[in-house]
Amino acid sequence: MEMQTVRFYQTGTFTVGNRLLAPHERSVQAEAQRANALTSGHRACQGCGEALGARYAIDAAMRATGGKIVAVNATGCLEVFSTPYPETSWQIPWIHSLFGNAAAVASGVAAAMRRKGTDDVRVIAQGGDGGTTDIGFGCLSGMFERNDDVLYLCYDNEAYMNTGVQRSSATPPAARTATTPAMGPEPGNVFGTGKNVPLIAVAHQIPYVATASVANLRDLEYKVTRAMEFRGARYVHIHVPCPLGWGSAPADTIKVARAAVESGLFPLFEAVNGEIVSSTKIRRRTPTADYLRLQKRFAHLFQPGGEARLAHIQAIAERNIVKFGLEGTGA
Amino acid sequence: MIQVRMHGRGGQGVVTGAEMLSIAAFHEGRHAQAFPSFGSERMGAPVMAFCRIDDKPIRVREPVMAPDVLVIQDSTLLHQVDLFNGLAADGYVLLNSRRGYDQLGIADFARRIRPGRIVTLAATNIAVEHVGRPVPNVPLLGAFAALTGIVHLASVEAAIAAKFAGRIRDANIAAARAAYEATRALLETSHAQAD
Amino acid sequence: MDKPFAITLDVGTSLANKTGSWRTTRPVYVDRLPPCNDACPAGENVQGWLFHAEAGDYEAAWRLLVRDNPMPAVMGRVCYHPCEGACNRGTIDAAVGINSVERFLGDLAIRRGWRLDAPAESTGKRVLVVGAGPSGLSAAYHLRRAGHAVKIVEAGPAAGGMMRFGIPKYRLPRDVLDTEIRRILDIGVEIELNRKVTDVRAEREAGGFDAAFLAVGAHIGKRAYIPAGAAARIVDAVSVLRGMEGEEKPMLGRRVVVYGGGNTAIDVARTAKRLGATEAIIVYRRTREKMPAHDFEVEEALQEGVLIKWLSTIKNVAGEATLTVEKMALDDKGYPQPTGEFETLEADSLVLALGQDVDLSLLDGVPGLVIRDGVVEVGPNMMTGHPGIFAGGDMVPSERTVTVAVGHGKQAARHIDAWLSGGEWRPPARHEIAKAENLNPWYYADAPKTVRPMLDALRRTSTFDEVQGGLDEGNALFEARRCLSCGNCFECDNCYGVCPDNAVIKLGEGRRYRFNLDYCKGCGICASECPCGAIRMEPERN
Amino acid sequence: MLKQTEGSHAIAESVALCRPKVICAYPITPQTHIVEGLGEMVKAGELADCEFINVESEFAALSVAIGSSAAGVRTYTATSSQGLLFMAEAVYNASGLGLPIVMTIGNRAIGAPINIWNDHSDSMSMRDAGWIQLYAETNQEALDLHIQAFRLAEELSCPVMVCMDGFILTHAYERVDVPSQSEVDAFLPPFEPRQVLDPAEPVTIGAMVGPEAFTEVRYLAHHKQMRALERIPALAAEFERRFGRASGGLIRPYRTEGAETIVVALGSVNGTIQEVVDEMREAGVAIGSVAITSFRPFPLAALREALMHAKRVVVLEKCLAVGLGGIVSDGVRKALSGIQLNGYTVVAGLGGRAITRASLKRLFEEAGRDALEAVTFLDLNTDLVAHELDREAGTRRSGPTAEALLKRLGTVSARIG
Repeated sequence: MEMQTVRFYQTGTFTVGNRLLAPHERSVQAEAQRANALTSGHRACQGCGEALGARYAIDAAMRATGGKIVAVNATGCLEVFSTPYPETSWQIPWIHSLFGNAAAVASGVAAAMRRKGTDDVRVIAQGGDGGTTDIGFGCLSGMFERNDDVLYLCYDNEAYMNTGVQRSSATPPAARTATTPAMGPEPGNVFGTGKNVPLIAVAHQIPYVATASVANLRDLEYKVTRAMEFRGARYVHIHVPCPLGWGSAPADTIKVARAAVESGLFPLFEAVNGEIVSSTKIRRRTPTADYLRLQKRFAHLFQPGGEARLAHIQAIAERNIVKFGLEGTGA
Repeated sequence: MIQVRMHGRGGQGVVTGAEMLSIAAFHEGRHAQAFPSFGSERMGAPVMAFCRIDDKPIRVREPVMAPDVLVIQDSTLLHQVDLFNGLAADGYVLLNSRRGYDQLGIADFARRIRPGRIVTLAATNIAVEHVGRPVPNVPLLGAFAALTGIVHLASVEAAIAAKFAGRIRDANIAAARAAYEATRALLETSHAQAD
Repeated sequence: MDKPFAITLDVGTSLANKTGSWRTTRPVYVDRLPPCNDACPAGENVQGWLFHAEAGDYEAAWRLLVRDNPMPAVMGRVCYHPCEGACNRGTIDAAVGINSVERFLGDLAIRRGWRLDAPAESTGKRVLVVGAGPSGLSAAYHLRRAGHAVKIVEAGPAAGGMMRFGIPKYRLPRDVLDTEIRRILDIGVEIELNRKVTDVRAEREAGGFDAAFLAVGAHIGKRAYIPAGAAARIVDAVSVLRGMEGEEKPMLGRRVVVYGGGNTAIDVARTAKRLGATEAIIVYRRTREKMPAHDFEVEEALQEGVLIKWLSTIKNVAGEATLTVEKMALDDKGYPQPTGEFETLEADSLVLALGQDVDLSLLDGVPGLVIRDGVVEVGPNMMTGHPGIFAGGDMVPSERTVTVAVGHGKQAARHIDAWLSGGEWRPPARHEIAKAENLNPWYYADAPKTVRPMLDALRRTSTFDEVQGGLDEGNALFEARRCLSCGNCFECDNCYGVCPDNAVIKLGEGRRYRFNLDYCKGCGICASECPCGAIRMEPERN
Repeated sequence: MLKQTEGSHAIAESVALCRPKVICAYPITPQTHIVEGLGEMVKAGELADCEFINVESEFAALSVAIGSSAAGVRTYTATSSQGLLFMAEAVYNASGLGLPIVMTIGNRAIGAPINIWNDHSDSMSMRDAGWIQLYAETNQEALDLHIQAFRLAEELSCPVMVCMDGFILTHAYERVDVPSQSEVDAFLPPFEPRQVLDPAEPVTIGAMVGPEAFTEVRYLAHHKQMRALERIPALAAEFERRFGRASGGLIRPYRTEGAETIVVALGSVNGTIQEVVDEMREAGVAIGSVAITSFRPFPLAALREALMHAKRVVVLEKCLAVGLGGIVSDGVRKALSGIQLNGYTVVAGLGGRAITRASLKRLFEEAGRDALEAVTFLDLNTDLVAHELDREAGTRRSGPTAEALLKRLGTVSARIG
């Protein structure tokens, strides 16, 4: 992925904006007239990564489509904090149906748009990791295999946060949740479980799959924008820290997300038609411990006896680095 | 109201046979109702289908308990299923088999049927000969028309045309005709014997 | 649309929900003091002018620069840039080449003929400045800008003071110096050359000056007693350097020994090399680490073939050309002590570079004025004990560099200006320093420092051409953009972008941002993701 | 146009005449032939301008339908049995969002034991899901009800289930009169949604509603169905005017004048009941019947009017409220609140058990003598049950009941009816 085509612009494309860049090179989020698809007054916790990720992604999609977006939202934090009667924070046409059916509802909206002859209106489905990788997985897979013209955005905060932090199939090993307490010989979530939905999406050979993080806005915006260049099923999986569930400081939301990326625990890549075509390189390699230490859910790893599990997690990161080619020159 | 019960096995076109019979009756301006009594839709399982024909709308939905006509598409069912249950005293029986009543073990039963109301016809052979598949339902409809006179052969042919098209339609019509003629011949023989 | 009740809502209605009430801490935009600004003796707003330079607006950068320092081309050559030593970028890769960008701007201004702003409306006040060195010129510039009539009286034949008579041409080409001085004079500063003020009170009265600023340089070389024969050629460094400005270049011979360890010693040794000396040896009583001369100058001198004898003192000069040198050793406390070991050095001349004194004779008999250790005591407002007489530069106790002197001139001008109107100038409270830990350096692009071109060694020892080259525009822009803008918003939009509550209002280019406290929940992501540490979280008072 | 065709095919033709834009299909017996038929029409281009979407589950089928309906196009799907249960969450959701989806239920039993044959357990399980539920007596009525259902659904912004007995209707060939496209177009105007997902006029659909307004939302849903009580007969009347035949409405009384005994039932069994009623009337028995077409909204007033002069009411239910008896009976009882008469619940036709004239006649005669239990299971094999109860009492590890019953019964297909 070619990100920094300019030679040197102080912060280049790493910051949200950069007055030194030409307007067309600036991020969507830098625009004074950005869509703010998810506007102020929502009830997300302080420092909510999902609120941030959702605005990042939808605003990017808004720019990419000239504002012609319909969003379908799975049940979850994002839905609950954005639309409690009598107020909604959405500024776009938006529907919430159920926890597990966002992808299917979106398929229906897309079909309707096609039939109405308004398929310039693009459809986005979005949900958290629970609504995507667990309960909504059947509908997601169905939408993928039919190659319905839907971009599915998964905001992955690695557990069921809306219901009080229970384990999902996206919960990482060792993470403490309400259903994987930090107790016993193997505290927290069990190693060797869970599923990698981005790779499963790739296996569906849909036109476009990518992972992104709130820590890398440009990368995220690029991927959403790129996704909008394709027709058919697309999937972007966005890592969004949850201060409440992760036990991280609200101010550290992006810092934590960045550490996940820079340690190799959350690889950023993109795949086209079933083939991984690029990965976003690690900029400043960080030990996984620096990521884990920021979060209370991993606190047990830093108590005596946690060394082997820490090493295991480091090994996972290193495997990712090799597998996805996260080192080398890049953005 | 005329009630017909058809017995066969999955894959022998029993249900389609009943449906075509209802279409044939419809073509004659009559009300007709055809419906299956399903098991799970698998080959080989015993299957029943029903057809009622009347001059006024048919409201009753129960299975045909007391058939006026019994069509047995598969003689191997003879000793497995209570085929003749409820058969009207002067009911018709149309049986698909190459064998005689003795061989089939129903000689006693056949003797109790009014002459000219029971026919055994090698319908599967006719089907294979004309259509190329061992599906005896269409020849049996031709035989039904010949045996009972409840519908005309032309109506049966119209029903066939409603279900099939092209060469298959033509082949089936040919099979129905052949069966019709064969049945007529059999009936004449039996009349002659009776006489 | 006749929307279904409660289930279907009008968009954007959550704006009615003022989530600002959740806040326990609030973000506040701050301008922390960048360490470069803090370290600049001339009080330059380094980060400020780099901000304009980053955008390629060099004139704006230069204009902001000259608000504090009217001689950037000079400064970009002779300043020892303490700013770079303080630069937070040093903790990431290497300090920003502030000095080189300053020189670029100064040179560009000369090339483009940019002029200083016209002075403010006349105040009717007259100020006498004694001495046209960096401090005097700086004071004159600032006073003139404030609307006062300024007259400089300079004893020498040309303005510039130690910049002209103490710094070799290869470090500061004279055309650069002349241009920047002329630019100051062009805004209406009067100068009288070749006249030494001998009685400041009389001068002040005669000229009807409301105040005077004394900025006499330290032109008198310190002598040390070294037993020597009459034939020995012993000269002081200042004289040598001053002599370089005359028609007759000093005759130092082929073998030159310089005694001392300051920058002047280095300047003289390098000058000697350029004058044709085959040997230029510096004798210094302490170690290289202790040497007051700047390391890069020492390094350049060594490159040019200057030799340095560390831990050595000169005991005497025997005959015409033989120096006796005693080896020293450091004691427990790190002080050099004689060892009784001697050696001899052959030298055609010995140059003493042991520091300089100021000629304070013009102050004789001024009541209230206190002189101690050869310098004038001044108050925090730079006024001497005598009302209306201020002093700065080499005359007052402080480090003697051009930059310090320029800073003195500016400070003095502010105090004089206030004093003239019967008031007192209080410097604004200093903001807290932007420390490295206030920054989020992840956001800055990787960029090692640009190396300035250097004249090759052969030409350096044979000519007085400027040793260090300047940056071209591309390099200068690159270097300016290496600035982290410590503690000061540079409008990167991070706060605007990273707020999960859209509680940051972008005010438009050059106008920065405002927090929308109606919605800000006080999460602090903005502060933590501000690259330059320009946001501080403060407890909410309620 | 008169046709002799399968019920499912008649429905497919009817739905096609309603010009749906999106059809979601997931196979489950016995509704399968309907969506197969529609799929064929779409593929063949006979049903133009329509998306036919093969989904991965019933849950997805209705979810896709929710999406397309919310995006403002006429949407149809069909299911049965377990499928309806699997989409249950979406069933409630569609009505909660006020989306006028029309769904055919090919009525079928619910397992375990798994059973593919007809009864009303599936649609009854969703009776309170906020959908309008219409039960067809014949294939002609089923066909007609679909046309009325779209009109009703879209007028009210409320989804409608058209329930037709699986196999008995879906797989039955009978005569139907299929209207012309122009006739249907004249009755059913293009869909004008009350809310639509449109970037030109964005709205948020599906907000979270708390205690402060939830009751009101539910009240409004109820109110909507109360309005349907007026609209359903009105639409049936208009339909009859335009198409020349009576279909739909709230209830259909049959020979209830002077009837001492009135039988109440839903769906296709009414035909058989009417046969028996005729037979018994001829024998001088004062008996009549009422078919309930609209089960939701439940036509309390109309039923009260039809039943209030009888001496006894027999409610024949194709569904069992386990631990209670009848579901329809509850509503009937409410309709007769304050009126003294004998009420009987008869559970019949479960899992495809044939409801025969003979059994019904016996039943009605017993009812006439008021000799029925409050809850009666028609044609219950009491020997079989007694034997099984004995066996279970005797053995702790008695094994599965269904299998044990089958073993005792012998070959099922050997029996007729």
